[in-house]
Amino acid sequence: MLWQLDLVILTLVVATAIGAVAIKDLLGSAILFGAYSFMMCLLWAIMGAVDVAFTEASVGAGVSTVFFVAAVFRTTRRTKD
Amino acid sequence: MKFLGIIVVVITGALLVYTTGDFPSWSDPASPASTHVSPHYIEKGMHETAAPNIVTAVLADYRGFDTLFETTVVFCAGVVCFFLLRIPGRSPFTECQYRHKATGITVRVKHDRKMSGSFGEFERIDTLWTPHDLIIQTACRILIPFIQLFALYVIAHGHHSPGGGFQGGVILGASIILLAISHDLRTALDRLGEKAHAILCSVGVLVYAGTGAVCMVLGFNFLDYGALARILHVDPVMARSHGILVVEVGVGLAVMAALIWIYSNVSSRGNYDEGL
Amino acid sequence: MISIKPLLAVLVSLLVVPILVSSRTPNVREAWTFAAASAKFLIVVSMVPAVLRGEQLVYTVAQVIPGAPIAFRVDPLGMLFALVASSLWIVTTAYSIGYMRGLGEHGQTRYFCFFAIALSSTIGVAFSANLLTLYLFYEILSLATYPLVTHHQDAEARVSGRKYLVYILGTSIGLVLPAMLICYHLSGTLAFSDQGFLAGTGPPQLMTILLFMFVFGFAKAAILPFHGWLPAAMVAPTPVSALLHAVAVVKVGVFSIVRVLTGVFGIELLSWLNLGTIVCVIASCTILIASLIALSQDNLKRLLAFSTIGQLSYIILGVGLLSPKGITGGVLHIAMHAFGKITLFFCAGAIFVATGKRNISEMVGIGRRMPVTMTAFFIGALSITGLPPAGGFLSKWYLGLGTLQADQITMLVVLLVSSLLNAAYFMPIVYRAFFCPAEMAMFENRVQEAPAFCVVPLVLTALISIILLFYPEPFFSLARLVAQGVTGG
Amino acid sequence: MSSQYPGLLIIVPLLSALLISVAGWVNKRLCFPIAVVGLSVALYASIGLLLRVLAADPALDGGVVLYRLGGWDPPWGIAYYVDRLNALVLVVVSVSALLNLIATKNDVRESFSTKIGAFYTLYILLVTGLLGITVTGDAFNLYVLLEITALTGYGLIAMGGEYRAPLASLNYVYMGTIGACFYLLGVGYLYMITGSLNMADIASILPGLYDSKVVLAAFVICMVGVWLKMGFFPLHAWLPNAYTYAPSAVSSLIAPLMTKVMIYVMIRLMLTVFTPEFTFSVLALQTSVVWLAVIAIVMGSILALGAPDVKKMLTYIIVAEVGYMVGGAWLGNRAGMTGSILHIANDALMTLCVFLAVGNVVYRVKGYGFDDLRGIFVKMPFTMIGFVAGAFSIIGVPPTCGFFSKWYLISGGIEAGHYGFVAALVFSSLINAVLFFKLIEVGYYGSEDAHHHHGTTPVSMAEAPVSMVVPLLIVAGGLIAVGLYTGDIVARIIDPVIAQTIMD
Amino acid sequence: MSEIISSVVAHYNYWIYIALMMIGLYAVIGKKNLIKKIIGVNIFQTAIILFYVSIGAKKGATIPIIHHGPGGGHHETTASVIEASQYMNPLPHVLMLTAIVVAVATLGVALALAIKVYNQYGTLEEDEILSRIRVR
Repeated sequence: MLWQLDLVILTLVVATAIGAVAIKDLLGSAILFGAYSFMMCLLWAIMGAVDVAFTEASVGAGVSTVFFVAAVFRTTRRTKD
Repeated sequence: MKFLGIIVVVITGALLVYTTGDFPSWSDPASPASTHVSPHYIEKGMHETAAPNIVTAVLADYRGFDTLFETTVVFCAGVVCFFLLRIPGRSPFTECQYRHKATGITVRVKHDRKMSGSFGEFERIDTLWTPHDLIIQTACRILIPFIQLFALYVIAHGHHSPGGGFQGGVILGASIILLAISHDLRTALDRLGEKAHAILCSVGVLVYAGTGAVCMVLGFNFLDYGALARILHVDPVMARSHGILVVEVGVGLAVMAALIWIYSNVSSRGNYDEGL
Repeated sequence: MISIKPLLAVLVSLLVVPILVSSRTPNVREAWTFAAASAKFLIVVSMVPAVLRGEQLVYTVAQVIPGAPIAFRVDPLGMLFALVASSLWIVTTAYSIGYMRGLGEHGQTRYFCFFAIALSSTIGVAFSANLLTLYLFYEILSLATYPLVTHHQDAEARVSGRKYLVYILGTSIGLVLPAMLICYHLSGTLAFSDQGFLAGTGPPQLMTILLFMFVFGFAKAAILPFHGWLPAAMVAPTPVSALLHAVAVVKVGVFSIVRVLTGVFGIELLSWLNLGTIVCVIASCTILIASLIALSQDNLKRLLAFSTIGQLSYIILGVGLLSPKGITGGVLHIAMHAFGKITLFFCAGAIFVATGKRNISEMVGIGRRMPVTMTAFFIGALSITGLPPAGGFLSKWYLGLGTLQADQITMLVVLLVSSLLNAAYFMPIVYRAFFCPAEMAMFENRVQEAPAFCVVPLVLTALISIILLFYPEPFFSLARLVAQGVTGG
Repeated sequence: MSSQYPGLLIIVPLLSALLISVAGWVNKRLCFPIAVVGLSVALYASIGLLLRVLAADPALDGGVVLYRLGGWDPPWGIAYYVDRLNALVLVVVSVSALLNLIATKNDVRESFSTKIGAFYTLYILLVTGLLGITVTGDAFNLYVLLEITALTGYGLIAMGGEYRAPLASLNYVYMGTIGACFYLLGVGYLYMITGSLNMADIASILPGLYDSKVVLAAFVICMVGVWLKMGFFPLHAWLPNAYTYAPSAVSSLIAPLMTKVMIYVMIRLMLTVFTPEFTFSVLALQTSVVWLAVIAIVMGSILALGAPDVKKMLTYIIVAEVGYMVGGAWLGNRAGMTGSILHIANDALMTLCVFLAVGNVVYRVKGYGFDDLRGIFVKMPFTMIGFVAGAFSIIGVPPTCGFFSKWYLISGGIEAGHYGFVAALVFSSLINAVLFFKLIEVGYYGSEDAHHHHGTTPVSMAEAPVSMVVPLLIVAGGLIAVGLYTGDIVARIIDPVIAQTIMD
Repeated sequence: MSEIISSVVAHYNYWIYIALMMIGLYAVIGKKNLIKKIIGVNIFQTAIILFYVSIGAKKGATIPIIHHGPGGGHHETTASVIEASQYMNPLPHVLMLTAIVVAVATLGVALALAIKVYNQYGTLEEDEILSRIRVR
């Protein structure tokens, strides 16, 4: 595996993480979190952890995001920070 | 609070970075993590459990007890969401709304009387109702069987390829959640009712724990699938392989049911109305 | 000699508690209390011969901490105290019945329950074989007396109850517990012995600090400045004040200090470090100040309370002298003061029951109305002042001899001065009760005593006070045995 | 059969929880009996284990009962190690859970009528988790079980009938998850440096690695995680609210057991995983942790003084008690460690006792403010007997068990020359006395105006049902019994534990 | 210089995990929105998963699924001796499967609680909730 590719994805992961925490809209946050999870999943796939990546793809990027969206839908998108 | 947060984060982070100096190099084959316990799994796992996917072998057999409780954690989450959110029954004095599918006319029925007669032409809706997109509905309806088929494959083929009970269960659950999103929650619940997935959830874990208990009854330790050899009439190694399969099915059931359970409670605030 | 008798003596009154709680009829309840009191007294008495023979009865209940089990040991000192407490319980029970019924108090069942528990723990303190057991029963006693002190459950009781707990629990947890742990840490044991177990285990400074922690920690002994709870606690019904605050509670405090001085430090260590003098100084300050305060009191029970504070320190003074005669006198004073003071309290209670009067200024001429009571009061006052023909004379005599034996002339002066002060605050009461001019008398010239249940006990204790001067057995022998034991001579 | 005790201990409650979940949908009346059976078997198994461990010869096999799950040898498979230390905790956990289950039956039936199945499922799973944490010998398995207890705990706490319960629970979720994650991270560090997850195996590998920064970091991270979970002072912020606003049937389960089991985990980590040699000699943290414990005790006591109601007050006392145990364990001598371990059992019992009593009061009076307690001695005399017994034990009045553990803790402080700790303990005892007598006073004097009612029969008695009072009185009696048997417990259970790990 | 680079290459994965973890921790401590905090907790958990997976990485090794002949799955047919260095370390993967599932379970519970809190207070901002509690 290429450590350069690894590094690029790591940077993306950090960027999406910061975005998910910083953005001032909960729905956007939730979607960015989904993106973060997906990046994470790629990263793990690169590292050879296929099972973990598979699980993260279905659980983290899939179901978690759905849960977040459902919760945001049932509460509010508004956030002050 | 923000200031405090920054201080805590900076201090903790600095300490953690400081300790990385003594870490073994990343992806070093000679690091202790790769040389002490895990070689046994890689070298002997296939012989001892007949599962080429070492992760599955370790997950469901060597460390099967962890996995049992991991499944229980999911089960717990389902029960907790139900426990917290579910509003049992609905008061008889709320009104229900039914929409005539063809014309879009909405009928309000008080006292929760069921619509009699041609119910099929009406659908129950809530005040928040938004029209669903026909394309999405159709696409999902076509996709869902394939998703479920794939999920079953993932569960069944966990021995040989990435995947297993968890992933399969999640995908199965996701397929139903997809149905609930693309149509509405009621449609999904018509397929798999609340009582059904609640019981299925505990049955899934029961299958797992029960397999272990059967081993115990047969005089072996808990979860020692080798005991199943006596029932299945195969040699102990194959018995382990079969045991893993049974367990994976249980995990799949439990995870699927739990995810649906959580979703239906979260998306409807426990009302079990039309959901998102 | 292993014997279960000490345990029985402690537990017999506890057995009564369930019966009390379940019984609905007052007569049955009080019969049980009587039975328990008598049983306890008999058990205690049955151990006297063995103790006089010089034997020690021991019994271990539970091994809780290595070197400090919950265990009982009956020695002369404990025997003397147990004998006083258990005999006075019978008398007080009778008096309580008269008093409580006379005033129609509420919560009588609760009252008798906690009374029984308090007596149990008093006997427990008396028979404890080590500091841990002593502390255990000391604490139980503190807690069991709380409902008794605050029996009236009104605002005044609340305030005094609070004060009581703050002083008693505060000092026992804050001072005694750490001191006990330090002792345990130093010597690895807590068992009392005649020579003490602290000798040679720590530096002198530490010993001095420990001594202060113990002397002030047992705040039940009401040594100044930890005396504040005692006058406050006089809000309690009079039998409680009588038994608990003239006999059980305060004497437990004094007894504990005596025990610690003799059984933990040991006379040798005390005299080597010259700590006895410190104890004497503390005690004599308390004696003088308390007697002076008592002079200014109008409330009879408060006066008695301050008198008690002073008298308690006599006992500590006696032991602090470290001379055999002084110790004999001090220990004997436990018994003498108990009988004298309980008579006085009974009298105060009887006056309250019969006339509703609490203050001395309202008692002018009361001798004509309640001659028996006031005669008993006179005898009690004599005993406390230390004049013949009452028992108090004997103990004060020995205390005086003790000061001479220890070459502490100052202390003799203190004793004499305080006796004068005692006379100064008691005798005017008696004088005004009997010999006031008829026009000043506040009562009709008609004999009207308190109920018989009240009067008989106080007459009894007054008589015993007198008898004790002429036949002070077995207290005197026990006190001599104590002095012999601890001074090794 | 007896060789399967460790398995039965976990499996039977787990299976019964699952059955309860099904029964909740089929026939609600079956839930409670199944729960009782499940926990009774667990109790039976844990007592059996304790007896077996006591009978075992320490010289022969270390006095340890080993149970290999799945039949795999450690470190490849997961194994249970039962020695005297966790056998003691197991018995405490199962006894408390069973008694609380029975005592709160009426309360639960009334509060959770429609979701009774879910309630008992979560209850039993929580107990299963606690038992599992105690019995397991695998560092990662402990994490999974930790999460089970945490998740069920969140759910149970949030269902308090209180306005603030969900928020309190959510704060608990954040802190609890962060705590568990820290623990997981610590285990990760250990795994990275040793390659093993089995506690005994790690312990055998570690001595060669003491100078590595990673081991140090692993230890500190694990400790921070565990401290977060137990509510050790600066990290305690979530605890009082969560325990206060929980339903009373839940607070009387969680308050006694959760923190104590976490203390057990801490001691296990200190003694077994990282040997005492490392904990106390290599690491220079000892004194600072004890001082932290001193602050915890003092602050917990002071906060308890300012608490607005009874339950809040009790939870702050728990914060102080956590300080007792952490401080005792970190004193680094026999007496302190003995006190700490003894206090796990004692504190569990006495906290259970006072919380059960408060639960009974809440059941009858429907409130736990100080004003709700007016005249409670007349209304609920038996409940208050239990409460007073628990209170005395917390204050440390002999012969209740609280006194003896405090004894060991203080003498440990004296031995270590750490007089700050001694002073803090004494201070906290005094504050506890003030706190409880404040309560007792309120209950004893009744309402302000109706004082001094001579000879009148007392106000109507409204005692809680027998099924609630009897378990409470059993616990109250247990406090004294355990106190009297302290000598045996220390000599037969705790001393060998400490001796095995070669202290001093 | 090359030493530094090799040290960086050897450890940057770990630094990234620390960075992510701190982002999550900051969100939990510093943010006032309850859902944001939940996201923070989740980022924290995933960071730890990343750490574990990094431990499991092994240079020159492949995914931990043993190549086996067309006979498939039968243990007797395994021809060659399996070398531990050929395959990734499976154990951290197993552990992290568990951790992911735990994370999603926690997420579900946390969201359920957030919804319950929102039902009660009508807001998800912590300071607004606290002021509402005070008013009450």
